[in-house]
Amino acid sequence: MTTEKSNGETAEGQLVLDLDGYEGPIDVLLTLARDQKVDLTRISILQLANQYLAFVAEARRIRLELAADYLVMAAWLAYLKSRLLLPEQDEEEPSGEDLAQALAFQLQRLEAMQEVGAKLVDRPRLGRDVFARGAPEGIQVISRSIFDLSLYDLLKAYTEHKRKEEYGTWRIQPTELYSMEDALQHLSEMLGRLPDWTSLASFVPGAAGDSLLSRSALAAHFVASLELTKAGKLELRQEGVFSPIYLRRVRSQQS
Amino acid sequence: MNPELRLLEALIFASAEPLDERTLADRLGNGVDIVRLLAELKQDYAGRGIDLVSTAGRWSFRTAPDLAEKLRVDAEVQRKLSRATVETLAIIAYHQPVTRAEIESIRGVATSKGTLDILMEAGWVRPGKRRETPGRPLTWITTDGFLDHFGLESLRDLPNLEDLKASGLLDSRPVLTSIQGGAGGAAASEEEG
Amino acid sequence: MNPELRLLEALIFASAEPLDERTLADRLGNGVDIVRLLAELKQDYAGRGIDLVSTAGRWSFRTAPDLAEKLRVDAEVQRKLSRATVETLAIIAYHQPVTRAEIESIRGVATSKGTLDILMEAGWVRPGKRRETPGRPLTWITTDGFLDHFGLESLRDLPNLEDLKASGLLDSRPVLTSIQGGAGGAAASEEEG
Repeated sequence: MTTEKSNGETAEGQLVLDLDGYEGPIDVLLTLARDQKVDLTRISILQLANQYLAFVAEARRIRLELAADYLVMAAWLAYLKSRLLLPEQDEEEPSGEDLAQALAFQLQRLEAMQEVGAKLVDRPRLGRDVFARGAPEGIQVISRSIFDLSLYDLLKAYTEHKRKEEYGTWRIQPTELYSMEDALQHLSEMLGRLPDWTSLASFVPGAAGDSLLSRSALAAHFVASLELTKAGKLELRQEGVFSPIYLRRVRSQQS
Repeated sequence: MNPELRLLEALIFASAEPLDERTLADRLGNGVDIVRLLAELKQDYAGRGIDLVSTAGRWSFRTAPDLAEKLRVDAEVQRKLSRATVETLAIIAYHQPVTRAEIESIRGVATSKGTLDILMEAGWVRPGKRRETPGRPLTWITTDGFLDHFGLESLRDLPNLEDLKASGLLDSRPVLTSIQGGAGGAAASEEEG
Repeated sequence: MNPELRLLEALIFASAEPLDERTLADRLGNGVDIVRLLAELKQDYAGRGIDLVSTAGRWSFRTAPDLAEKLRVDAEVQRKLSRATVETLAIIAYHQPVTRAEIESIRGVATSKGTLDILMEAGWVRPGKRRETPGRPLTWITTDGFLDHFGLESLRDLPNLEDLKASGLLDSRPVLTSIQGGAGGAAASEEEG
């Protein structure tokens, strides 16, 4: 946002607008309230509303772009003003006085936090005003874990991982392996067409060559045949170690 | 000098971290009145260039605060904290456990990036329990490192705590729901987007 | 206590390295009899748990040599964890129960043998139930020790993605990363093969 400087001549109601210095509309209100030079508990909210509306009007006059929340606050204060000036009608809604009090509380609370925040950071601080022993000899607390890792480190590691995940370029490589799922489906489809004991190898597609793909296909079909056997859909037979494996459909289910 | 006091002095002196009373008592052996010994040791150092201090119930030696200026030459230049960061730290310290929405409602603005994460990186705040309200929002609390850094014995020693409590200013509920709703809603959608 | 002696004490205490007399004299200002002051300070600490010692003309505080044994017993070495280990721990924490293959597919790289061992040794993770899928792989979960170490009351108190985004820890700036796909594919084939 731009900064407008008046040449020291601040006419009545004219404001020096430097929005960079503010932390939002409540902060502007607090600054304006301080200008009333009274205890915040006795601040004139009506006067404050007028000051803020003048501030926003000025910002618009010099075509300063105001964030939406500054305008929302202006609209709300205009509403509050009307509630404060007009006789109360609606019993349902909080009265203008209640609203004014709530705003005053909000300002007091923020001011209190700003004050104690300043007091906190002005305290003698470790590493700035007060120093620990420069060369500790390294006695560790017994209960302390020997692994040095803070929650911050852990969360940081996770978020860095997440960022990589969100923005990393993913290239899914074409699968070079015959998957178990495919083998399972292939075998299940073939199941109905099984005449009798058939060797497992004859089911494996692309049997030519011993490429990684065909070897993975064999392995996948083997695991799939075990799964189907476990499910009671298939019978397996093997004469001896390393000899061909035969399979057939479970017949009992048919009869 | 009494041997237990000597060992106590050496233990605290040698440690890279503040030590709690239980650890110290364990190291000194049975039947030692650790509280009395610590008081005695603290007394020994009163008025010297080094103080024996306790933060969050843990004891350490620290240089005397009044020497700050003369020692500071050596200190690394610390990153200056932004207004938003200081305000947020104060709100967490005084209102804890406090949710981000409450922090925003007190400050009247959405929390910008580089506020909570800086406080967390400094080791001063951390997530506390989730609030058992709809949405189960995470709360934020201060750490022992916070007490240590700011030389506070406990959270009860926060400046002006009693005054603020008495005046009711430590109520973190949103007050201007009508206007906060708008600002808060916009902020939330921005965050989630 | 004399102000120069206090400052001298604090200077030596706070320094990460032993300080020579010239440096100390510079810090204390003109016209200070540094030799006399050091002798006086040394005398103050005689018989205590801490000694003021000079080695090669440079001064520092050290714990008294006769206490060495009582201080050494529990000295433990702090171990830093590798990035891979921390990331693995984070993934177990957020995705548990999670199998090793899943960890690898999330991280995009193979997990080295030592990683889970270190996390087990730290007492932060342990094997959970087996997953009822082909191969019945072991899953990994975090322990109570994990919650203890990070000061969490329950796993529900881990900040979720929204919380992390809101706190600024997870920002949305794109980062430059190496191409993940290739590494991931290699890792997967290595594991499954």
